[in-house]
Amino acid sequence: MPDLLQIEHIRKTFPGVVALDSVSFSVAPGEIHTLLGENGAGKSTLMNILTGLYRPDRGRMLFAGREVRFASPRASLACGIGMVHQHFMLVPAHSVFENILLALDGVPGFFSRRRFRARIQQVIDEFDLGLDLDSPVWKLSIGAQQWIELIKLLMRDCRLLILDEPTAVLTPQESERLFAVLTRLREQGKSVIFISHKMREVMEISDRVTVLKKGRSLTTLVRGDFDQARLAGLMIGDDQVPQWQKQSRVGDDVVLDIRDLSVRNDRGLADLDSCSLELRKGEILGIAGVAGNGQKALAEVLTGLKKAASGMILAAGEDITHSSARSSYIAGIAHIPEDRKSIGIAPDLSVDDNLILKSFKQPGFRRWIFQDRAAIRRNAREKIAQFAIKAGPDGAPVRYLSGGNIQKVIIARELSENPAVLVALYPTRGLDIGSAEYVHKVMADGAARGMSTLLISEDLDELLKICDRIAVMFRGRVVGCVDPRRTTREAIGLMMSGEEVA
Amino acid sequence: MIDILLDATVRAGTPILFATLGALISERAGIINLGIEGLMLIGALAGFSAAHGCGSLSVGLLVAFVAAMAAGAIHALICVQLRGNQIVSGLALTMFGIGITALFGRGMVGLTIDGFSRIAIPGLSRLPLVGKAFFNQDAMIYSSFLLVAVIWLFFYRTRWGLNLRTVGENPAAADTCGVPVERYRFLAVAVGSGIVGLGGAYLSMAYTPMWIENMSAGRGWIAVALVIFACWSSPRAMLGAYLFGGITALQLRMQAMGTEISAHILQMLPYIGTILVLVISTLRLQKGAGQQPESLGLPYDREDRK
Amino acid sequence: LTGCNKQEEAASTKTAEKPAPQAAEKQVKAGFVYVGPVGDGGWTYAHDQGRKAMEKLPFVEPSIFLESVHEGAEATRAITGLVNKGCNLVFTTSFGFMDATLEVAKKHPDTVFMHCSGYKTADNVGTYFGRMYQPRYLSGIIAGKMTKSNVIGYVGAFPIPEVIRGINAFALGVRSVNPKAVVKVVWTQTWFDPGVERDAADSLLDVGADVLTMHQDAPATLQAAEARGAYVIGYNSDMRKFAPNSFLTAPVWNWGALYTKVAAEVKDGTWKSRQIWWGMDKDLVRLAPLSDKVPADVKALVKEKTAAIVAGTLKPFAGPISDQDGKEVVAAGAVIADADLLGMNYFVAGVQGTIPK
Amino acid sequence: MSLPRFRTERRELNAPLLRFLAPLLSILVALFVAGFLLLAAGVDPAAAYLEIFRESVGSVYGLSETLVKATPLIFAGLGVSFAFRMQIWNIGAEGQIYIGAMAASGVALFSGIENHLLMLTCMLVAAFVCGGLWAGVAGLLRARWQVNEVIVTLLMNYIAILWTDYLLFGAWKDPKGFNFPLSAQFSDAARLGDYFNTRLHSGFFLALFCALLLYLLMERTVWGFEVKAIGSNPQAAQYAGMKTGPAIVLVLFLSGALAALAGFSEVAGLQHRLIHGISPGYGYTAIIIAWLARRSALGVVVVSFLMGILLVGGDSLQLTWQLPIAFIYAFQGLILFFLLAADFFLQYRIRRVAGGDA
Ligand SMILES: Nc1ncnc2c1ncn2[C@@H]1O[C@H](COP(=O)(O)OP(=O)(O)OP(=O)(O)O)[C@@H](O)[C@H]1O
Ligand SMILES: Nc1ncnc2c1ncn2[C@@H]1O[C@H](COP(=O)(O)OP(=O)(O)OP(=O)(O)O)[C@@H](O)[C@H]1O
Ligand SMILES: [Mg+2]
Ligand SMILES: [Mg+2]
Repeated sequence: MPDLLQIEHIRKTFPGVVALDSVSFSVAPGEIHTLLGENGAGKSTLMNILTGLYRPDRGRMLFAGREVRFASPRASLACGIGMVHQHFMLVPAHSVFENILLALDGVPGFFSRRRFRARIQQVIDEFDLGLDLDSPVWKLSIGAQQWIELIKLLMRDCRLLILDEPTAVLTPQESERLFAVLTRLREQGKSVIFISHKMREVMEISDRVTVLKKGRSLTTLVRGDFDQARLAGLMIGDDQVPQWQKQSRVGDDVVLDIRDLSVRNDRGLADLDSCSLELRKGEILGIAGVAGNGQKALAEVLTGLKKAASGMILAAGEDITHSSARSSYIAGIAHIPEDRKSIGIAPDLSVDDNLILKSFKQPGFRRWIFQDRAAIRRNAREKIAQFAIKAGPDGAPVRYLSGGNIQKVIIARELSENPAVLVALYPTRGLDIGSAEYVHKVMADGAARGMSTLLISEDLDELLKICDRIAVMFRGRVVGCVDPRRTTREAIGLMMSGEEVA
Repeated sequence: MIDILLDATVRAGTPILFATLGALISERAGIINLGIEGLMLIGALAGFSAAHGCGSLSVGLLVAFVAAMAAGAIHALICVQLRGNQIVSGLALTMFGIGITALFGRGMVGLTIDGFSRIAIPGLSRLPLVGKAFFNQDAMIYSSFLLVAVIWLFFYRTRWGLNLRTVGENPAAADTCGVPVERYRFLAVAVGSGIVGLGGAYLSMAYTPMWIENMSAGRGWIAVALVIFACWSSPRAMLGAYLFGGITALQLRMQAMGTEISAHILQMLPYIGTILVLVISTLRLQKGAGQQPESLGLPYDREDRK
Repeated sequence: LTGCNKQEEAASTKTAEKPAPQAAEKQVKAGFVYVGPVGDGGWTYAHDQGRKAMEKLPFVEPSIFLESVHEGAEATRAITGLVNKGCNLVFTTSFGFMDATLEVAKKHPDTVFMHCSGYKTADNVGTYFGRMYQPRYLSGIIAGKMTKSNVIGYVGAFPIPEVIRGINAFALGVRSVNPKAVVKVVWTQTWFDPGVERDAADSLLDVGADVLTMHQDAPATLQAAEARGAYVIGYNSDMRKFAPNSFLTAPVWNWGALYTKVAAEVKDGTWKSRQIWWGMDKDLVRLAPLSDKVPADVKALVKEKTAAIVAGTLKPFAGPISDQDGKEVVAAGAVIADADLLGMNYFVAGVQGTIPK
Repeated sequence: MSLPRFRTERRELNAPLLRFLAPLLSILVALFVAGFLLLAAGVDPAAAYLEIFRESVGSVYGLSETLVKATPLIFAGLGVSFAFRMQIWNIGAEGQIYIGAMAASGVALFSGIENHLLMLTCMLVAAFVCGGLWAGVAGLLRARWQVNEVIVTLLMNYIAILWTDYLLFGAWKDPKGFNFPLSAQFSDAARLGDYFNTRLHSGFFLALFCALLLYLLMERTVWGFEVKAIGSNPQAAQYAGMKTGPAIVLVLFLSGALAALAGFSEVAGLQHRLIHGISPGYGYTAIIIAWLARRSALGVVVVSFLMGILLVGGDSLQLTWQLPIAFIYAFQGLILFFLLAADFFLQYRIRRVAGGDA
């Protein structure tokens, strides 16, 4: 059968960066084709070219045997190419209904609200999402927002579906549901381009894998030819994979003591319901739980985004629940936010500047009231090398970086000051395996120095690998704490569904 | 007395209402338009001269609309296609509008036309208090009522309205859904400008049927402020325009009835009042609601990252 | 007439007797600084008509004008620009140009400057203005005769002496024929905003006024009166086409009378710094032809009073005059001095309104 | 077959020289295109530009007038561009100029200080503080309750102007001024010195000094960094431990204070009294300047000077060719349009691509 899509020697440059050097690969009808590559390898750029958002400098694209040149996403949509972007293409102020309606084909100028609501509701019910059609999108969790993006794509009749890291913000359970859908689509003869950094998923779903490195397509492997090690090897190439050893040195002092803490959301429901938890010095405490059981609220109340309704937070014995001490405490802890673009970076400032966003006042970066630009530059060079950040030309705004590299900038900044406490939400989301390993190493090294970490993650493997203790949350409370060395995925899974374990 | 005041309120508020609605459409698509003052003048002159030349008020309105739309298209071209700074382009449009109308309006000074006259709606116009103000007005005022409703319905009940709002909130999202962002933005600015032109035409063809240089006298700037005040919603724009017109009418009547308060202080009332109402309404707003379109003022470049 | 007129007469007689030695005939190149655009249809338009009248004189070179010059610091540069372009006679036509005129005049002693409506002079700076209050008084007589409701509306721009003087003269005219009538004043705080003027006029009609007049540059007050069937008296220029059914008359300017005279003086070298304040006798100010709405007896009365004013026997600001609160400000038999007229800041009896203090 | 299409592509403007030259180049392009308009009006563009140039910088007098004109523009432009740095729209520079003029005049008229330096210092401080507080109101509303600062600053312009009038028509009227809306003239102690027998006064040098100070503050200091960070993303800044609320208030305070210095320098340096209508829209021109200067403090100085040339030179078009003022407004508006268009072609390159849509 001829290929549905064939691209040849695509090149794309941005001012100062060669994002794609020469990329060729093809997608057959009815296959799930995975793109693999380090952060900044050019995966998203390539996909944006496929959907007409970017124009290539050079190269050819053939779709269904015809050479195509997309002037706009409209043109590619017309060909039947749809995409879920790595960064949400949603309107936060609009309702769920409006966001989905916008993506639908064939909505007449004057449309019947009732009919389209029913249609959309049906799909939402089909995925058992329980979304309120009238709720504005900004009120939804990131996971729910990702589902809206997916529904937008699935409700269109596309021949080629592109999914750019859709599972980064989904729970493993949700990912499974997505894969079921993708498999069904494949059976219908549709093609899928799938991007992910999670090897387990890549292994599970891909028919073929193409590895991208530094803007070039290295090789394409067919199912059966690849395994995790081989792919990782190809991706990383001769780059160094950081090595680290976990040495548990949990102290006795309680750095953070949470007692019967309750937090309410905007609808007045309890996100946290008398939740109690202790974090010790030098400990990496993992928080596991099915999405929506209050992990996020916990992080938000600890980092000052939400107020506690009742209960107490003690930091080294001192009550910081309400007092003004709280703000200075919050300023002192490191935090890797979930929503990195909207609260993690100052998008127009350079990478250098973003790396000192928190520490700009420290003596090392200033002389009296003046900034020490040389020291700032030095610091940046150091961090960029350490974390292997693909930073583009000097002084370029951080917003031009790829998703994973933005994440790295945030992590580099947050961990650079030897903080006493780190609250990390999904820190390795969207990072390539090399970088993820490096982040783990930094956390482990931190712990060895006495840093206490609260690690919220949906990746049980990650939790099991790095944590000293895992607390499982259900319905806003901690239902139990387990020692990762003496538990199993299954046991944790049971607890996550609300079963108390003795 | 209240009915008289209401009547004056509606009449004084109408030119501002048209201008606010026009600006609102443009801002909903993400383009700030500070050229309102210039556009009103262009509409006023074009409408007046066409009405004078052809002897037909409806031709005048049409010409006012088209002329202001054409001028607005310059702003649209610069802000949308050329991604220029919207603030500067708008200010330039105002300068241009003031200049060009003064230049071409020389021959029109001192001419007269028969402006729009009142049409009483049988029955309704006899209602106490509101009858005179809302049901015994001229055709342009009735169409402004209609326009408020039509704009609201367009935004919230049609596919095009949804597209347009999305273009102003997140053009990238609209673009990836196949909405032609530039076309929507361009048309929104152009049509919005045309409606602003009608506001100018109301001045020169209904309120004070004549042409004088610079006759909009700052109403365009008030409209710019009222768009924000109205939280980009057309019914609230109506409220804002009438509030402003009302306080102006009230302060003049307070003078006429003989208060001891300084006219300067009375004249501050509309401005202070608008700020106060804005503060109060902001306080009462729910988080997220009534915020400005997220991409207001930002040019859209597909290949740029936000 | 006292004050200025005397000075002026004295000055002119003196110069007539002893012509200046450098009286060599010279061409006049005049420059004008206008505060508004020449197309405003009001104040600046009237001045520009005067300029055109002056340009018809054989010894006057084509003049230069600068329009919409901002009062204040901007004016200095504008005036200097005219001098640098070779103007030997500069007219600055707004009160706000006063400081600038004097400042430039100091640096250019050979140029003649004439500043309209101010009070400061120098060797080469004279001032000029017209006794607009004379036709205002006459128009008041008409208003007083025509009103039925005894409420007359006056749309004022800014509470400056010129406008206040006009209101007072008008009210005195009204009261001279109709002691029961009152003149209600509304300030717009703008020379130029048809919309607000219209609304101000409406607000006066709403409180029962049946005759309106105004001190504004736009004719919106006339339209308001026309729409509501009230009588109206214009200002600046004959604006009757804006209110064909309501128009009664209008006090108007005729600057050409003065500009031609001053140009001739400069040409002859007879010009001397002084404060010109001409009235109806010199035809600088007039009453536009009365419309046929004005009954014959009133017409006759106005004709008679006009003659008296021109002859100098009728002085609008002759006592007894009491102010708004009934306090006597001018005793019977006395006449308000020109200096006091120049800085007038109270309303006479019969005016309802406030002057900011 | 499909029509040839064009597409645009961002250029690299990283070379500092190019970045500096780009605005100048766009001005040249704009002047070239606007030349056709002059041609249409029957004026030889070359002669017109020469005249503009001669009148504005061709003589000591012309240059001094251009600098005089640029002075308030620099102050107000600095104020506006400073707030823009934090993505705060201060549309209220016009009103702040009035407040500054009013405060300075209040001190000059009623303080009775006789020492020259002390008097001027007090006037300056009064203008600075009052202008700052005036704009600070908008800052407070914005920081405390998220009230949109654009509308508040815009509406406060009208209030400031009416307030000035209120005083001028009332309490501050010159007792010897025949009841006209003028304040009394300032004593000599309250006047800034002028130079070279022109109107150029110390206010200009003060403006330059402020520009330098602001440049250092924004580009070099720790606090400037904070302002830029908050401007780029207030949420992230808050997260990084910056106090956005106080910073917003402070930035608007300084922004208003700088604009108010324009009022101070106008009354103390030029007018020597408070008059009705002290600013012919400098506050609005300042917005254009802030943009053209790319928000840079030193850029504001350069652009204000160029704007001074355009405005002073514009008058010469009226003087020499008797072009109506209306034409000059339209001309200046068009220059700005062309400037924006030229700017686009400098930032983007246009490529022709064969073929059309798929
Ligand atoms: N619009 C743009 N402007 C400038 N540079 C860009 C733009 N888009 C991408 N780049 C650059 O192109 C390179 C590739 O980015 P891309 O987003 O394609 O990476 P990616 O493979 O998707 O990485 P990740 O796994 O982190 O998402 C990066 O260095 C990025 O800085
Ligand atoms: N005990 C509960 N009862 C009812 N609703 C709950 C409860 N716990 C959580 N929810 C609801 O689930 C939603 C998601 O909660 P939250 O975002 O805190 O969880 P999360 O696990 O951090 O989500 P995610 O990981 O997807 O971002 C909240 O809006 C909350 O109302
Ligand atoms: Mg990517
Ligand atoms: Mg979660």
